[in-house]
Amino acid sequence: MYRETQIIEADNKADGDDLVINVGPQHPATHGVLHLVIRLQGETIQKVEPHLGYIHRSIEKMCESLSYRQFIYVTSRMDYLSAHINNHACAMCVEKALQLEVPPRARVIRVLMDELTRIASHELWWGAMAMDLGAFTPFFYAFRERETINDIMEETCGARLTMNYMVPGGVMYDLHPNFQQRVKNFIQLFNNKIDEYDDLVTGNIIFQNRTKGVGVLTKEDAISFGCTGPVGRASGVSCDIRKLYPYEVYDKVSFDEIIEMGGDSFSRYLVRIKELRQSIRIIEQLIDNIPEGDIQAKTKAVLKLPKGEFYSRAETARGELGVYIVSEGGTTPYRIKFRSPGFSNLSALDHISRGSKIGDLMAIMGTLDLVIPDIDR
Amino acid sequence: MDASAIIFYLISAFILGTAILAVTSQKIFRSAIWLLFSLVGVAALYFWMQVEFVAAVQIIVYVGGVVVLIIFSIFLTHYSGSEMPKPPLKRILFSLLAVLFGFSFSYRIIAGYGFNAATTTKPFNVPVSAIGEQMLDTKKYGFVLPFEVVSMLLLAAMVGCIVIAMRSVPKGTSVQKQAAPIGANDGTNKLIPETKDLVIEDKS
Amino acid sequence: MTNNELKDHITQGQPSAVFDETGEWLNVQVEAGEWKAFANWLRHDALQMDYLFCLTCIDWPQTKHLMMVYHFTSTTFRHNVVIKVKLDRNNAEIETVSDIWRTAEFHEREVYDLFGVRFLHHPDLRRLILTDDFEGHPLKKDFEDPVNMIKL
Amino acid sequence: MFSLEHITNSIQQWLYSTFSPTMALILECAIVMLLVIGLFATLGLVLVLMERKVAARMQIRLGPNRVGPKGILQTTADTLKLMMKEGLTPNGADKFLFNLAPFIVMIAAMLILAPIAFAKGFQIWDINIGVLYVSAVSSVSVIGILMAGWASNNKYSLLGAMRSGAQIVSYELSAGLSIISIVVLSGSLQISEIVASQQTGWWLFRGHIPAIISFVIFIIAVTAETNRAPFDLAEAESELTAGFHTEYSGMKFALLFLAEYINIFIVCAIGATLFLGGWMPLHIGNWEGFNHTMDYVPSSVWFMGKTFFLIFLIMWFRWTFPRLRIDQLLSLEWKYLLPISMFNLLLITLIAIMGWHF
Repeated sequence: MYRETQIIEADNKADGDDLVINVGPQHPATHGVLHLVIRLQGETIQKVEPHLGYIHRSIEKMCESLSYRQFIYVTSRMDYLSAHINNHACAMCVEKALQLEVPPRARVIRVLMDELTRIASHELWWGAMAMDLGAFTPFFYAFRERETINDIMEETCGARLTMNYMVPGGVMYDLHPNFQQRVKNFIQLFNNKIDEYDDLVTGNIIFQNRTKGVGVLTKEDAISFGCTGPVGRASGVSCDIRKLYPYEVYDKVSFDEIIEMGGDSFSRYLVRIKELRQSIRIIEQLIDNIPEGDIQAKTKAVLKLPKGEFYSRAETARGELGVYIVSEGGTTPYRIKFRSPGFSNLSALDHISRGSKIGDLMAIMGTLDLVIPDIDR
Repeated sequence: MDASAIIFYLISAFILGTAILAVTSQKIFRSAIWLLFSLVGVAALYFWMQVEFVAAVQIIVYVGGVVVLIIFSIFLTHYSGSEMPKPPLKRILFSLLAVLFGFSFSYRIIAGYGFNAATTTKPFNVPVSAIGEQMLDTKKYGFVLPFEVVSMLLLAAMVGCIVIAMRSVPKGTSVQKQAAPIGANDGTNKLIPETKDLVIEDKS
Repeated sequence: MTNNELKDHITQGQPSAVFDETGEWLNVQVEAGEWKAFANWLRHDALQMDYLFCLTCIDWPQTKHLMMVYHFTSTTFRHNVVIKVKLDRNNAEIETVSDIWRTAEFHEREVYDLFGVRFLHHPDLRRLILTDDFEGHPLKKDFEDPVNMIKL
Repeated sequence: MFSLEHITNSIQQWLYSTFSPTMALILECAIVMLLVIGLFATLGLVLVLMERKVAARMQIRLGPNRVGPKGILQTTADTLKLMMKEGLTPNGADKFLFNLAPFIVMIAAMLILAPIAFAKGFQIWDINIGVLYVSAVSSVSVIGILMAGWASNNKYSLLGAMRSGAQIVSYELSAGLSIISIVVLSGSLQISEIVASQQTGWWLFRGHIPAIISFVIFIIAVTAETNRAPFDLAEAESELTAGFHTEYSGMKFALLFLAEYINIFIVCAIGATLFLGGWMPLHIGNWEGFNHTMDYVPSSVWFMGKTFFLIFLIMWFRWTFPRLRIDQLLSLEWKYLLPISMFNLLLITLIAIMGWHF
């Protein structure tokens, strides 16, 4: 059913000097259908009010009528840039409930795929954020490398965006024979490319002026707003689920949790850029050490979860994804809640953008790295 | 009547017509635009008279400066888009009287000046460098004093502008602090009648 | 901190709390009326539960109640606890905690939108995801919308 | 040296010998108008294509390559599309001003073309206050932008217009000051004389470091004046969707778009004239042989080459830098460029008075 977009006009309560602007639902900087009502005094932001739900599909309601094998595929559509990790979190929750032991080969493959997804997601963020700030060229640079990852994914999983590769008990197919070689080639290429990114954007004086000291989120606020992922870590909160609650083989590989203390847009930028190198580090350690063996644990065709409540967390490219399943013992979940990182990160937007300029809002939104289906679900 | 005269009358008609539109327009922004056209017409008149320097200065000062400032200040008003009410009869009457008086006054002055017959040659030919030297000359007919006085006036106006613009942010308070904390913003909870008295701690 | 230690602490702060240890984390059930004071205690007292990482609601039509579920972590001590508050299904009201954990502001709006739980003293309780004129609360079990809903 | 001078002269002689003086003048005007409009159309097509090709090269892609050989007919096709499109006028807009604004911007751009010397003896109007005329008329286009922004009845447009106004008015100062520094060196406002004064060498090289400083400031200021990235705050598509031309479509949009490119061409032509000697070939001191060889290259090639080099420079900026914020933009002008260019002007005056330049 079609509903006309609600355009918010200035209400009578507002100060007469305020200018109310509807940013979105269709706007170049919202990267999707996000509707922000911003109240301006000149160019200074007084208030930002997000209006959500333009692509709300009620995934949680949908999942209530899907079996434990089926519902995982719907979650690819939430945060479509970390589709693997969403699927992974759901599969882990089901495995936790069934107390399934995942074969070692599948564990390593999962981590490899997660990290490749993280790189791809950060690539897209990097290009899109630079474009928000008015630099077009980085977008193409980022897509050049992202395509390589998508090709690798396509070869193994059969899809480029919504992979649906993780299943309860393991992964769906075995790796493509080319996988190892292509990933190695990619890593070799990519290490130089990150330096190129630094040259093009990180060191740029205009870029630094645009992002330093913009949208400062203090550590206390970051915790209070539930900001996780690079947003939380840029404010000095240690919130990397891979370190705090290691899953799969994350406790066996060495990598650093990137923490910056600035809390501003530039810190958020730095965290993601440095995470790219950490992801490469993880992949480098695992790519030659994929154990042989099964890729799936033996499971029944129809999964039945025991009665109870199960919660699993995974670190997506945007932060902590929580999957909360309430089971009544049947073949479908009784209630599923996805604690999406973007939703919490968005809630801090109003707080950190007050008092800054419209241009800053784009820098802030760009570095919050919002994916709208992840927020609306 | 030769081509030159036709051009002159065309330009004059343009200036007068847009000037009348500027004062009779009901929308303030349109008034400014008509004023702009009128001033451009004056510049065209200067070009017609072959005093290019004055024409260029007319455009720089009035079109590029004054009108842009007027438009800026119109942007800052609330009612720039709405139609202004028609002025009362009394005001129209008095303005007509003022126009009449002004017209007769200037007519008398112009009529009293003995114009020379128009010549085909360029009436005067002043190189730009001569204008520049005259402007900064301290001797007879030198304009250095008025020039400096005007620049002082402009400086004062600029300082005044800055002072007015600065007033919106009070001293010592940043805008970030002025923003209301969550829990104390203007969105009152209309859905729930106030049943219990609960003190919400305002930590910020 | 082990579950037993947590239990001891929580019993000091909230003597009427009911515990359930079947799940991964310690489940604590409190009464709706005591919730606000308990929340304040959780956040500011010994446990320092400063990170509310999940806030949701479950509809139980058989027993005619809604269950608010709050997942907490302390970023200093790294212990988790799940708090549950039972609400009357027909007149679901609970005090907001958005002044204690600011992430709750959006999450509570979402729960209000999808379950119809009213959060008292919430600063801006409006529908967040659905349109303002939407009727019903989709995540309730008895919600039927023949127009918008796709049966799977 | 090859020049177009004798062609124009012979056409003029033929006109005056065949028709009465008034008629000849009118015919000359008509020819000039046709030439200018033709030049506009060609420039627009070439510059848009050039921008797309330059952008594509910098972004490791090919750019337009389907319409015509190597895509050179792409912009023609785009122009046709824009002409066919419906020119929408929003409901709440001030229709008269909304429709007038693109023309004001365009007319202002056309007027500035008059005193530019395209080649030796190929100049529409060699007015004695050339550069002053240019900076005067270029200030009219800001009115068109303000008008477009206000009349659209769109808040994005209004904000874009405000930004554009503030930006152009401030950057005009440093652009003007760097123009004046060359005027001080050459001692004339007339374009033909400024070009003639660079017979022995371009001002960029003859004026020591201060001339280079004013050249850099000039390039920065005109990039801002033409609303190009990194100073494209008036359109800032990620902030204000399209700024002052959000509501424009069809031919009216095309006019605004074309005027932007024409303005780039004009400011680069002015820059080439002032700092790089206009149509004057590269001459180095007493190297007779070298200077003589350079003279064989047609003057129009020299002029276009220099202009397009500057245009390329400005395009290069656009595809490399992120956008500035409005307060950073204004503080760059008022706190850095303006004081520097004022001080630089003093230095240049000193050089000119003492005759220190080469």
